[in-house]
Amino acid sequence: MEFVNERDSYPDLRVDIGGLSLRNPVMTASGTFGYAREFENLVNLHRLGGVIVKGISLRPRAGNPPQRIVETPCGMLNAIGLQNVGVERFIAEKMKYLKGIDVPVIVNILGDTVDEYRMLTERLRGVEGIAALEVNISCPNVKRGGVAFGTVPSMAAAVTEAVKKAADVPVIVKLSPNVNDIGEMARAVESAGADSISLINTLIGMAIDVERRKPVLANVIGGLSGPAIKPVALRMVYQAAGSVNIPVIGIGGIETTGDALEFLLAGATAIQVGTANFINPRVSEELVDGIGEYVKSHKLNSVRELIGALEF
Amino acid sequence: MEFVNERDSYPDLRVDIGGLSLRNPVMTASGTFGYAREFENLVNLHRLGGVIVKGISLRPRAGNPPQRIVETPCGMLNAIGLQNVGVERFIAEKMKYLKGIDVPVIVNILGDTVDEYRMLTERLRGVEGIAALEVNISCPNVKRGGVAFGTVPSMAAAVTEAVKKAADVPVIVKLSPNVNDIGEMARAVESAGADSISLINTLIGMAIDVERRKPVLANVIGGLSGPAIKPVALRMVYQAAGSVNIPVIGIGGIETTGDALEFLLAGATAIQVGTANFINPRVSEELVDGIGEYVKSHKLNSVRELIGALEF
Amino acid sequence: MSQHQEKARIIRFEQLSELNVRITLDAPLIAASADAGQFVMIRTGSGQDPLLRRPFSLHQTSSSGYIQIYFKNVGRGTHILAHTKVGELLDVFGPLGRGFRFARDRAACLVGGGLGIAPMLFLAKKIASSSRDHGRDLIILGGRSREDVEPLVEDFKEFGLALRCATDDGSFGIKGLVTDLVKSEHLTRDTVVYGCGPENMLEALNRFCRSRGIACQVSVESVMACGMGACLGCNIDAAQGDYLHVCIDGPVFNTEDLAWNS
Amino acid sequence: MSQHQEKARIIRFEQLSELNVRITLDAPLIAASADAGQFVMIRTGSGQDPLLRRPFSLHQTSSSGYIQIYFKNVGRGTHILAHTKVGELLDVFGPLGRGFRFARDRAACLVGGGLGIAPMLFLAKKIASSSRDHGRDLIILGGRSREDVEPLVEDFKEFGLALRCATDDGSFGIKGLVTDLVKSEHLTRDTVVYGCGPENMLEALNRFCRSRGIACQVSVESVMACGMGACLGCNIDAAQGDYLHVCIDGPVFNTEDLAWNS
Ligand SMILES: Cc1cc2nc3c(=O)[nH]c(=O)nc-3n(C[C@H](O)[C@H](O)[C@H](O)COP(=O)(O)OP(=O)(O)OC[C@H]3O[C@@H](n4cnc5c(N)ncnc54)[C@H](O)[C@@H]3O)c2cc1C
Ligand SMILES: Cc1cc2nc3c(=O)[nH]c(=O)nc-3n(C[C@H](O)[C@H](O)[C@H](O)COP(=O)(O)OP(=O)(O)OC[C@H]3O[C@@H](n4cnc5c(N)ncnc54)[C@H](O)[C@@H]3O)c2cc1C
Ligand SMILES: Cc1cc2nc3c(=O)[nH]c(=O)nc-3n(C[C@H](O)[C@H](O)[C@H](O)COP(=O)(O)O)c2cc1C
Ligand SMILES: Cc1cc2nc3c(=O)[nH]c(=O)nc-3n(C[C@H](O)[C@H](O)[C@H](O)COP(=O)(O)O)c2cc1C
Ligand code: FES
Ligand code: FES
Repeated sequence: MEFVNERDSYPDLRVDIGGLSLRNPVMTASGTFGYAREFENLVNLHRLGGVIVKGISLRPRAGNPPQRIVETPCGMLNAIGLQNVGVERFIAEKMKYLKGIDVPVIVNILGDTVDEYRMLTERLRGVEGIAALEVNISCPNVKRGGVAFGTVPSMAAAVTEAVKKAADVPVIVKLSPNVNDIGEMARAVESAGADSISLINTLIGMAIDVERRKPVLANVIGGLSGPAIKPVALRMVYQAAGSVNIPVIGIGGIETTGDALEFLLAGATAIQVGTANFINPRVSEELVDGIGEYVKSHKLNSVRELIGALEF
Repeated sequence: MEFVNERDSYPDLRVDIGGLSLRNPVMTASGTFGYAREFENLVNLHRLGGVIVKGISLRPRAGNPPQRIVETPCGMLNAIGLQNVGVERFIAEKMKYLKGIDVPVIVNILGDTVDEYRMLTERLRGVEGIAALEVNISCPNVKRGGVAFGTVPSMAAAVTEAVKKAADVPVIVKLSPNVNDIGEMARAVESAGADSISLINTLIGMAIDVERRKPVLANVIGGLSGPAIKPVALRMVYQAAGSVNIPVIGIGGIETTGDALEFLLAGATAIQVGTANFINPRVSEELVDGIGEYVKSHKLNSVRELIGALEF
Repeated sequence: MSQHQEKARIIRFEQLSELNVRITLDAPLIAASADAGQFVMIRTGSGQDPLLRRPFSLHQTSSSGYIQIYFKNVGRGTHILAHTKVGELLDVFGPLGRGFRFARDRAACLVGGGLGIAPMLFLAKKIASSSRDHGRDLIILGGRSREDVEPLVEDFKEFGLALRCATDDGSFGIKGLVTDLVKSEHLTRDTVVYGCGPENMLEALNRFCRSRGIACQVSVESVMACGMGACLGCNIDAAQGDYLHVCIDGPVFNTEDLAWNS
Repeated sequence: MSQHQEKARIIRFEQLSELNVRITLDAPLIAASADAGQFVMIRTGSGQDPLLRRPFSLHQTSSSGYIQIYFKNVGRGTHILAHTKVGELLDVFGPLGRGFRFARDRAACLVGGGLGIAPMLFLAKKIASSSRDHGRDLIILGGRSREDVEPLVEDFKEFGLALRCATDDGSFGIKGLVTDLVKSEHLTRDTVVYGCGPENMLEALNRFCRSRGIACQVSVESVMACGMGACLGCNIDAAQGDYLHVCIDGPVFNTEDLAWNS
């Protein structure tokens, strides 16, 4: 542990995402890192900046029928359908392990109504070991005919406000990329009190089996992730960071140190690694090393000098 | 030529896209096939369903400074900046060749204002050899602070109406994918009189050179195309086809026969091949063959049986 | 459950038939902790496309730290693997999943069809090396034709267990299905059938075993992204309703825990 | 302008230094129509990533239908090419662009720096085979160190033209830049300088030639998607303002047609 601390102190990789201090900017994205325990043999969890767990809802969800995933060019589609154990079992079973690991644990939450988000937040109040909440607003609002919260500024703001009011930890709002003006969405949740924003969630995509003449996914449509979406994610992070004053967390197709640095330069204060965890379970730790090397070899005082440091 | 006609008659690949009959559903996308002549050594142009030429504006445009393109995972970003010779030189120089080739020539048009689209259409009226117009509405509306026509239903409708009123050939409106609700956009241009719609144009993306700490593209942002975007394009074509009664033309990452078939099954009446022309200049002709093989081996009466024939 | 990510060197490359390949890899950490029926996830290329790892059953492990996979070239990923060469490194991650639950005190009937033969060698080895009477143990292998079965028979014979073979076209063993052989054997109620193969074979096996009240474990497939319970992408219908996940609840399941179409 | 898309077999593979490779391909249609200074677009992988073809100058063609490229392993595409083997097929498309405009009645000074040596062999061959007095023709080659130059020298010597070499570290030829050699030669006003190499070398060449009123043609690079004038992605700043396109207006330009930074 001493060795680890020494190594973590230089290069200085610490960042602050709206009231939450991280030892470095590398986190793992919701739904791609299980409840962290799955990776304990492969990654030194305490070396990561943070871990975001699989999205949790008020009640358990079975998710969609198979087939849930399909590979696409440099990417994958998933239609997991927000399968999760529900908040009660999450607290009873998963938090026991999570509160014991030396890394900030961020709980990703989702709901069908503003009220569900609120109740979920209230239930998570005071639970030991939760460093922050990440609000997934790419979910259909059942009261508004299934339009995703994350595509209408006023609905995104309403969720943000409800969660923020009930929460006792910093609130990250995770934006949907399936919108025309990401800056507008970013401003809406900032005004509603978000401590930081993370983006992007998956783009909506589809695949068809031409022999069976059926959609590959039982759910017909699914979320596109992986390297394929990186250019879109980077552009949106750049635009979002230019639109708000709260910290921005970059997500989308990050696999290499170069990818992570692109997001920091575009204005992200931290990043999350998603699909790449499947391809290389060690990737998040490798990115911590890689960013450290860059900071050292470019003789920077800290990684913070890179944030938004794009030149024109 | 006799041999060619024979071969074209069976399998029956003919499709109709809003008043324009094509011998098969394979066209080449605007900006990726030059003015067709560039490919004359490599492709039997008369075997294609149609050719869409590089976007034309009222006045010549120099386009963006270099660097204009960059490769991304399974895709590329371009920021050509709509470089073109302008409508006068287009008619004087390019149409001479184009009117002589035995394939429907579709002229892609673009403008800064609704009025420019109208004037352009008027100038193209009666020009011999133009089979249809394709209206690129992914351009910034200078009168509305640079918001793209294609992202606001009323602006898209206004352009469509202006072009439709002035045109003497069928009008295809090419939709932008950078919107939340593609079905809404499709309905807006259908109501405004579009004979068919084509989609998708490029997704907006970005890339950063982490050593130089600069955007790779001089224009900072660019349009993402290629296999990477196929899942998004397919989903949007599926949603658009479900939203309108006019024919839909599918575009986005099509490279193989399987890709083309996916779009037809999703509801496209025809398809356009874009970036793949750069990778395999012969690809469009190969797709005509491939679709023909599928129609034959699956004993279909015509390719039209595939359109929207998705089962659930 | 200890898992390892290794850069494993290709030690041996065997083209067993036109499309079937067997690769031996030096992966000591995985070899040391693997059990029959478990699988590994292999990165087939070095680039970003194909993006996802591909799952392969452990065909065999050795005490010298080698693991073997046996696979068919069916698509992009396996095409790349089928064109690797001795000396190259593959990124392998495993062992993963729950393997066969070998019932030491009960007769074993191993049934492998086509590529489903892959995990059976590992299981046969395990059973053969267990100190008990093997008089009632039996291995049944099948495939479309000779080339799917014959190249593997010598390896199975080494264990000295009874062995029967079947091919669809009769070019090796009896002409027929592995399930025909299973039915023709007089399996006692205390036998455990261990199966792996195409879906319709597993369905037939399930129907047969259920009708006779014989316990049956099968290794099933699904599309996978992570192979380790993180993505939740590999679900299959459970008997109870709801879902099970092939990569962590399986790939080997008791047939009564799964929902069967027929 | 006839262009061809060929599946070209690799006939010979030469590792000329740690990173520099020369590949000979059987591409008779391209070989038959190519000119010095033109280039080809090569698909480096069979999958969708890397997506775009990569441009390479024609290093040489032969009457037996072979073409050669000489390149450095600098990234993903060239890495794949640097790991191909004799007998494999590459998808090659060309010849493309406008090559050097060889002025038959004027003295020629060929200047190749680093990988810029690639197109110079083709040009030297063309000049050497033109029936005229070669007494005033000259080839100047340079690179960082010996390995960038020496492996190619024998091929150039065959033509019997005067040859000078320079390396940055002095490990081969004089210690210095190719432009130092150019300056030290007493080039007459009617000489045409033909150059290819890194940007700063071309800039120095341009400055020198302009100051002496000597005509200069250079082969330049840019990122390319199509290589054939269809994408308009390969623009560079023109002297007149506006842009030129490397793939169709070049890659060889008269230096006075380009906008130079210095
Ligand atoms: C636990 C497990 C163990 C397996 N063990 C073996 C083995 O020992 N030997 C063997 O030959 N194969 C095995 N498979 C199947 C093997 O994973 C697939 O053949 C392989 O993933 C195909 O990859 P590809 O890129 O070549 O094919 P693709 O181009 O991806 O697809 C070709 C075909 O293979 C199917 N396929 C693709 N991915 C998978 C997948 N993850 N699982 C199942 N089918 C898939 C596709 O639907 C398609 O029909 C196993 C699968 C699982 C889940
Ligand atoms: C007309 C022309 C002729 C050329 N002839 C030769 C030749 O004979 N020998 C040779 O070694 N190289 C030549 N090049 C350069 C060669 O095309 C690049 O080295 C190659 O594309 C790099 O591909 P990569 O995938 O290995 O590198 P990448 O991983 O794509 O990039 C590695 C580096 O190469 C640069 N690069 C990438 N693509 C290009 C490109 N299209 N043009 C220029 N630079 C690029 C990148 O900016 C980066 O710095 C030529 C380029 C042009 C335009
Ligand atoms: C299998 C899978 C499951 C996911 N589940 C969730 C989730 O529960 N909540 C959430 O906010 N995002 C979820 N995501 C989205 C990711 O967190 C991330 O935003 C997205 O995948 C883009 O990043 P990537 O390209 O690095 O994967 C999921 C993604 C995948 C691939
Ligand atoms: C280099 C380039 C230039 C393009 N120029 C135009 C254009 O002028 N007008 C237009 O409507 N679309 C243009 N497009 C978009 C394509 O026509 C097509 O919609 C898009 O590339 C998606 O298809 P693809 O993935 O098959 O390339 C261009 C695309 C590229 C790559
Ligand atoms: S493959 Fe990811 S959970 Fe099973
Ligand atoms: S590379 Fe496409 S126009 Fe030059």
